[in-house]
Amino acid sequence: MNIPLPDLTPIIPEIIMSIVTCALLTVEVFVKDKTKDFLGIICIGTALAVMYMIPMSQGVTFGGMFISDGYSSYFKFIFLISLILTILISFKFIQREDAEFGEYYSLLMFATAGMMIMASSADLILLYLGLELMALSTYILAGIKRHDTRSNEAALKYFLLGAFSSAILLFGISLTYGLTTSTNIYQIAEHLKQGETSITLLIAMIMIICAFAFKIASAPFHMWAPDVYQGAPTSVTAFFSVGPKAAGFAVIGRVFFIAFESLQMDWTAILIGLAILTMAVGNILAIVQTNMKRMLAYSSIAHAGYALLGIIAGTTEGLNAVMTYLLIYAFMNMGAFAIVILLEKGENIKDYNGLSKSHPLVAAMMLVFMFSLTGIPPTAGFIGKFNIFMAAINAGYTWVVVVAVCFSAISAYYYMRIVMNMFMKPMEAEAKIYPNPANGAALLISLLMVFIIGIMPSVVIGYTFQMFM
Amino acid sequence: MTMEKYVLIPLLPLIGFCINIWFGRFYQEKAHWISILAVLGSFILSVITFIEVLQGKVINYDLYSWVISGNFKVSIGFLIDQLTAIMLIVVTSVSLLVHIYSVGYMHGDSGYYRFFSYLNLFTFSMLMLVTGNNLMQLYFGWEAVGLCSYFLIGYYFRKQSAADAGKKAFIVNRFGDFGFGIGVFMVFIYLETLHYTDIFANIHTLQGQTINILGFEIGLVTLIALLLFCGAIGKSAQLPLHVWLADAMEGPTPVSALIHAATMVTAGVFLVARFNPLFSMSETAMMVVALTGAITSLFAATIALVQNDIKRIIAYSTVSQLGYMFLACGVGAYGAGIFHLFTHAYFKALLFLGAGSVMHAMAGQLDIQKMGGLRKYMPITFWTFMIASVSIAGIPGLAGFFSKDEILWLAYNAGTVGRIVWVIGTIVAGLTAFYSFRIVFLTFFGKFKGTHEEEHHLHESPSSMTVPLMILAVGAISAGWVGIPPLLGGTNMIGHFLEPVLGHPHVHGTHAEEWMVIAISVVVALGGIFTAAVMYLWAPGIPQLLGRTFRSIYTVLWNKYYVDELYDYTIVRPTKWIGSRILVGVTDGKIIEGIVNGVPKLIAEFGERFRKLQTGFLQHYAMGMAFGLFVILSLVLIFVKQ
Amino acid sequence: MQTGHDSHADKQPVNTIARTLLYVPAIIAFVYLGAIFSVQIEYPVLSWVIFLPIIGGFLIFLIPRKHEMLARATSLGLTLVAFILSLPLYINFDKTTAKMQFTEVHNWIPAWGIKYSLGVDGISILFVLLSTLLSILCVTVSWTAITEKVKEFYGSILLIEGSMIGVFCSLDFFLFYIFWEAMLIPMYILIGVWGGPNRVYAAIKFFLFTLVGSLLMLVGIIVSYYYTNKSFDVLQMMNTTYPYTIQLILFWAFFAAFAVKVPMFPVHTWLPDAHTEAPTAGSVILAGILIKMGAYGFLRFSIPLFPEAAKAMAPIMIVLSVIAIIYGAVICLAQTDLKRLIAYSSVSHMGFVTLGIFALNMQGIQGGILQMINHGIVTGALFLSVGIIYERTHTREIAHYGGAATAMPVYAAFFMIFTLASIGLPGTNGFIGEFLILLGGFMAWKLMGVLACTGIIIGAGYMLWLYQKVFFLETNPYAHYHEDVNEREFLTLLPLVVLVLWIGFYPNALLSFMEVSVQGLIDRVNVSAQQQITQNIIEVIK
Amino acid sequence: MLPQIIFGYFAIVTIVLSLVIITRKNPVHSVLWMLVLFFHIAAIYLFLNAEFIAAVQVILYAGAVLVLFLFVIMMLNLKEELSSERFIGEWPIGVALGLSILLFIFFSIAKLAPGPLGKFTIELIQKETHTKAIGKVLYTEYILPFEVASLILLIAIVGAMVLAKKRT
Amino acid sequence: MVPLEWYITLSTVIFIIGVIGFLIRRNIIIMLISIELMLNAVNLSLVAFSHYLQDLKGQILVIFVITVAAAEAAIGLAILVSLYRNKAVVHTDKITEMKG
Repeated sequence: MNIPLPDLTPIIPEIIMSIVTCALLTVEVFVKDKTKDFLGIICIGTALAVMYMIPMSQGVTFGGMFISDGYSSYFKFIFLISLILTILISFKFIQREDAEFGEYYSLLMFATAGMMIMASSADLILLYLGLELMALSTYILAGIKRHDTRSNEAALKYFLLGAFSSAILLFGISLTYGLTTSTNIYQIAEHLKQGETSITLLIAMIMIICAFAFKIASAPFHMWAPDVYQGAPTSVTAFFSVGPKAAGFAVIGRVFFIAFESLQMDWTAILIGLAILTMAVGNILAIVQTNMKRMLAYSSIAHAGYALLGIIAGTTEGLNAVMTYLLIYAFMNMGAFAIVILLEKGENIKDYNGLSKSHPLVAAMMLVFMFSLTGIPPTAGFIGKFNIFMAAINAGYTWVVVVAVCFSAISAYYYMRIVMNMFMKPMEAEAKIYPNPANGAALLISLLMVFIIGIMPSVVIGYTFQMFM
Repeated sequence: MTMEKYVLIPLLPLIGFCINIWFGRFYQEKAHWISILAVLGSFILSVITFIEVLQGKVINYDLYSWVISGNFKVSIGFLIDQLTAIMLIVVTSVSLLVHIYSVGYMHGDSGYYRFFSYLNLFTFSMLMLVTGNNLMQLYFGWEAVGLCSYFLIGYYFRKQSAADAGKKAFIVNRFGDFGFGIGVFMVFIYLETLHYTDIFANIHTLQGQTINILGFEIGLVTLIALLLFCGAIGKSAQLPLHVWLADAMEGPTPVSALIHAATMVTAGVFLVARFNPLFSMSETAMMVVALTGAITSLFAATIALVQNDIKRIIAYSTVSQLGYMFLACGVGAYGAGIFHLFTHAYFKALLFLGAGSVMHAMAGQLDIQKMGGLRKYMPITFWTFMIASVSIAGIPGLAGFFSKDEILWLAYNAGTVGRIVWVIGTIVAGLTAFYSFRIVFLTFFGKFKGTHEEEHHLHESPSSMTVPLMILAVGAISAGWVGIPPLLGGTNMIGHFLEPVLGHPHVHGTHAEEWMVIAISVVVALGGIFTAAVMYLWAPGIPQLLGRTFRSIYTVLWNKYYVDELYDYTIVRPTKWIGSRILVGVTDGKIIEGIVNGVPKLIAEFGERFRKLQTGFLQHYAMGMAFGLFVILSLVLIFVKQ
Repeated sequence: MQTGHDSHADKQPVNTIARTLLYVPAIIAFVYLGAIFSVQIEYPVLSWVIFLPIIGGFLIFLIPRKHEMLARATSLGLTLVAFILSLPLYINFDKTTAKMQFTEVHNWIPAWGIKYSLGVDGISILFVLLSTLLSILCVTVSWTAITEKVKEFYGSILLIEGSMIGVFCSLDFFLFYIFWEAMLIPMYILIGVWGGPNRVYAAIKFFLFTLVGSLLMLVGIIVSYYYTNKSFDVLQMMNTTYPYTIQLILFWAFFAAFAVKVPMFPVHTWLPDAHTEAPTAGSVILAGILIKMGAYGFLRFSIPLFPEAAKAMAPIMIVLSVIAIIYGAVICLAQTDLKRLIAYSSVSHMGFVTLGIFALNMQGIQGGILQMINHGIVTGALFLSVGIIYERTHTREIAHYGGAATAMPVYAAFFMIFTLASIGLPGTNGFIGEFLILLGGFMAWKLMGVLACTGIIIGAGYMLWLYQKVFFLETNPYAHYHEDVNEREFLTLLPLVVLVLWIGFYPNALLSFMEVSVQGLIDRVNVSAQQQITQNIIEVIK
Repeated sequence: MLPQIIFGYFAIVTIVLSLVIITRKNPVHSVLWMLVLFFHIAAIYLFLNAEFIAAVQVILYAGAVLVLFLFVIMMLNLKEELSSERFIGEWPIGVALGLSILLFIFFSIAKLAPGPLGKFTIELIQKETHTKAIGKVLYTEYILPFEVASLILLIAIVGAMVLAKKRT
Repeated sequence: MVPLEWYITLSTVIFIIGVIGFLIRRNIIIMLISIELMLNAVNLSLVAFSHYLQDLKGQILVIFVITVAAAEAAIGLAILVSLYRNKAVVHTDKITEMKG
């Protein structure tokens, strides 16, 4: 039997990621070196190489199952950037946290590979597997501080709820399959265009929505997020708040824009509800938090709500806005987490009191990130929100934007509280910081990007990353 | 020297002000030189100008465009006609004398240079007021004299009462200006100009137009006239805005003489006279002016009867005399009004300066009940004061007689309203004579009623004070001679002089009637003097007896009809109460701030509530997810079914 | 009769004035030469004026912490240079055209059709000049008052200056919004870090209030973007006729932002807190320029973009303005805090401004613009003055003052001039502005004009009351005035006095700048209203 | 009729077994009942002509996964388990939620409209044998998911090691 | 012939029983078992669909699901073990350290 070798060009990035990761796992065993920094450096190198390769590896392969197009490439950039930044802020931190295993970097790499597969998959089966690849890695990462009960708790909650949600996803996929005899999203779309909408299909779609909403931590499927973000090591939290969320959006875009295109009316209505609820829950609960990581968790829930507006718009413009938003969010959120990591004690919001007196530069950077998260120009956060709002308004969802804007104003309150603590409250105790070049680099990159995108948004916006249709 | 001459009239005092306020500190005690020279310059120029005007020249000259906004164009400019010329003379001459007087009076005061610079500023403002050729510049001067009045009333700012009085004067005037300002707007809206010449040229177009206010059709002319009159009421301390003038006596006495007797307070009369074409077009407005003047004059005169503060009595007398002037204007006798303004300036300034001289001797004592017999110690003051009192009382031959008599005669001629105000005017003449001589008798006659130290301190004032007194005394005697009625062999020069601006009222009474009017007023005045003599020289027990007999009337008069209290309880306190209780306490404090702080609090409260849902209990999270699934399913299915 | 001699207190300022006067020719010469120089060389004026302070503000952060004096001097130098650089605007401005001048257009974000587009016309030019001037004074007044985090303070001031000027010059809505919001950051810090005891509350209140308003405007901007054929170009928007209902909605969306900034009646409560708690320089900027941005927004955007809506909504705006005038004035009577009183007086004065603007006639709008400048000068000056005395006494309670005129006569004179300007005495700038506004307001709606006039009465009431309590009466034993104004403070206040009187006696110098532009604005309102009527008639016929 | 009866038997047994599994107090019992359930499900697979799946079900689930479960259960101390509550306090809510969702799905299944028929008829599969047919599809069309699945298993190994390793 | 709906109904019922088990049991192991139950239910429906649609994709997916289920079980139990080492609990209501 003659089995032709499929075209591997489009999938080279993922292949490289996987191979390097496997190699790392092997090499790590034989290295007696005390620090495992070099593993991280290899990962960054790989990630950079992959980023370099992505634009060259466009195409469709594996019988239309795997698509590398502008859309997926952009998302892969986001994943890789978040990976690089995460590794940069992890170096000394995981030593401090006593969680330095060689597997740490491998798991980050695997998770990223999973996300990349998710972004590229045009088949629900591949999508499911990519999702599980990512999810299983992240479950482990959440619990990698295995001697810490909080980390255990985070991992357990994340795992159980994640498994629950993927079971729901599977149920949805199986129903979809039953109704269309297909798992390829393009074929599903084609089939759905012909027939009329059945209620079963709606149920299937709703189940898929719920599962994806879990991944992007959209209310009411968000409840894992605060606990997991709080319990997981901070560097992993930073990764969680960007990577898996972006991956969730990648698949939401792919699945709903293509497979369920004919049901757009329905999923838009559902997503509007989810988006508003998400923004409400994220912003309102963030206000009452006293733990920094937890507050950032709710903030990231809120941001998922804003990003959903782009999906709701239902246009290419909206989708591009979401992508830009997530990229910008990656920088500003990573920056904020980098500062949490920089501090010896950065978990409690009170730890930031009077930071501007002891470490003015750190405080100033945190200020920039906080304003960016609020969405105040000339920071990148504003461009992201503006972009999303433009898309949503253009699609006619002005009232949703007005709601979003109101919640955005609420969000200013808790971000400003951090600024307030840093600049306007008296110092309680001299904050100790652990500066190191890698963390510094991560901060510098984030800061620069926040400003560059804020002032010259042309570097990220205006390109249209069309999906392969 | 063409037009610059006229510009220099107000400008010289301004320059004097600028120099003194900036550099006065360097030469403290010599500050008066600059001020006096500046005013002297103005005075000389005014006289020259007056002579030019006498020759028939009328100057209307724009210096520069002040405000241009669309069709709203106003200049800083000068209109010098007969009316202005008279005012120039009054203002600069009295001002000059008061300046000189102040050298002695204010000697040794810590704010000596400051006082003179204020006086200069006032002279500048008053000159701007009278020389302006448009309403806006009038308004400028109007407010600026008010400001100087504020400064000078509150000159002894360390004293609570002085500071309060200055503030009160300013704010009460603002009430008048409120109407005045609206009047200005109305003029502009309907005539599209604020320049006098254009206004008077187009004023006939307003005839017959009406405006609807709260359902009442009101003649436009009447409305505008009355609104402008509001300003006059405030500035000239007429009812119901008279309350500030008595308190204004907290200022140094020269100030009272200059601002609160001779010049500033007469600005209202000047305004009405200036707008005589407008007022004359509305009978209603005229009637209001006349009655306001008459009632005020009576009202103030009655208060003056019982007061003991020498300056306050003179102040109420001023209010009363200003009422007289309005009375004149109201019956169309603008010339007579201005004539009275002219004479009043001298005798009233003299009264004040005389009172100042007395105070100087009495070390600030103001209560006439504690004086007495000063005639012996300060003869010049006594005689000049006496002349002024005789003049104001309207004894024939002196200034006051001629102007007052003309007013009464013209009022007598002006229909029903005229008769009414004539009666009031005549009564007031008697009251005036009474209270003027009450001061004279209590102060200069009898025995000294003060303490021994005070008596020891009594002395005549320095020559810088007495010389102006004497000059003013000359004015108080002779100022009236420019308006001797034909009946008494004169020609009423001033009346004819002002005719081009103010017109001349129609007189249809007979000579006999005119004789009668004169006779009645003279008899009443003499009666007033006689009564005063009886009560305060020959039978000093009577006043107390009367006071006890008519206790309630006495109390009302002593408390100035309780007008201050009325305003306090109806305007000042309610406004403050609304400010502090309603606005700060309720609207801002409870409602707006309640919402502003309440919404975040509510959101945080929500947060605290919803936070409880995040129990940390795994199953609850899963149930949340299941519940979300359930809700979405149910909503979508219900929606699809429909 | 005469109060006691206290020549000692009187003698002391003599030297100060004498010495100060020596500086005046130097300053005049400096400005004169600077003007000559800046007019001669060619440069993009607006960009320089905006970005010199902004870049300078960032550079100041690089100065080592211990060199406080260097930070002060640098910021003074930068503000001075910015002022000099802005002078060509005044000198070279063509008063005969309503077109934008000194325009700079570059592509910025082509994807959204956003341009870096700057320019000034008669409406905005004065605000640029006012901003550059007041910034200098903000630096000098804080010279000794700020001793902590000096470079951050001056950096913030410079950042605010640049952004404010940016707001007034932007001809692209996106650019406008960037500057509009960007200014919040340094302002928030300024109030929150160097402010009074209740500063944190005030800062966050200011921030949230403004943010809520601006965000609604943001939605409005985006909506109008799509109605303008995807363009943020303000000039293009001005030539677009939006459907009437859209105009109404957008008008209110913009209202949210501008009314909060002004602040108009129901949304004014951030202002007393922010003004009161901010450091002197912050109050000056807030009162002097920042709150003008709201009224400027009405003029630049709300009215020309949505003329029919503006015309239809003018009665509501006028009523709100009149409420603000009276409300702000009456509430002043109940204040016990020096800065709070002046802050509430701003509410009243800005009520006049909006009244004038929505009178929608020449006098009203010109008066409104002039009054904004006046209010900037006068209230700025009042806050500067309060700052000067606060530095000595460290109290804001009016009851703790009294008799300051005895101890600080020169200062008292300055304060008196500003007080008088504030209550609109003729001869000061305040009079011209208020007169024109009231005239315009009266022409538009007589009753409201009359009611607005009452604000002037009450205005005199509270300002004179304040003046009396602080300066008159016997010296309060609790207040330690130490000494009269020194040279630096004298020179800080002097330019404002000059402006007060200059505008008071020769307002045409400024009115002539705006005449043509305002006429254009009024034409826009009237013509489009005409069109609307025609349209309605056509619809009826159909 | 016979197929229906047989299906009925298996259906009832699987449902009952499921209920039993989730209600046992002792996890060991649950796991053992699970074993029975897996066999029944495997039987249904056979019924549906999926022999290979049935085999995988038995080998992998029954053989590997359940053994893993048992290992872990034995590691943990179960004494406490037997004496404590088995359900959470709010169990009725959970049940109600589950049942209402079930209701919705029931409601929709009645209107199930299956997709178009594919090419793998029963005859074709029987001709090729099930295993081979699956293998062909798996190793050609689904080779990429297959590789990804291998990564997942790798992660499972790594993860289990990282997490369950004793502290060094 | 048994109709497809019967299989799907059966699968749904088992799935929901799994859901209910997950929602109401305190014991983490039983929750894991409930998840396995849910996955089995999905498998059942997939195989049924596959059979009735004459298409093998469903069965391919089943194989992957089984693989993933095994991996999940391994990781889940590993997490449980590491938790048990630190805290000696297997009940969800004992692990509520983080909340709010």
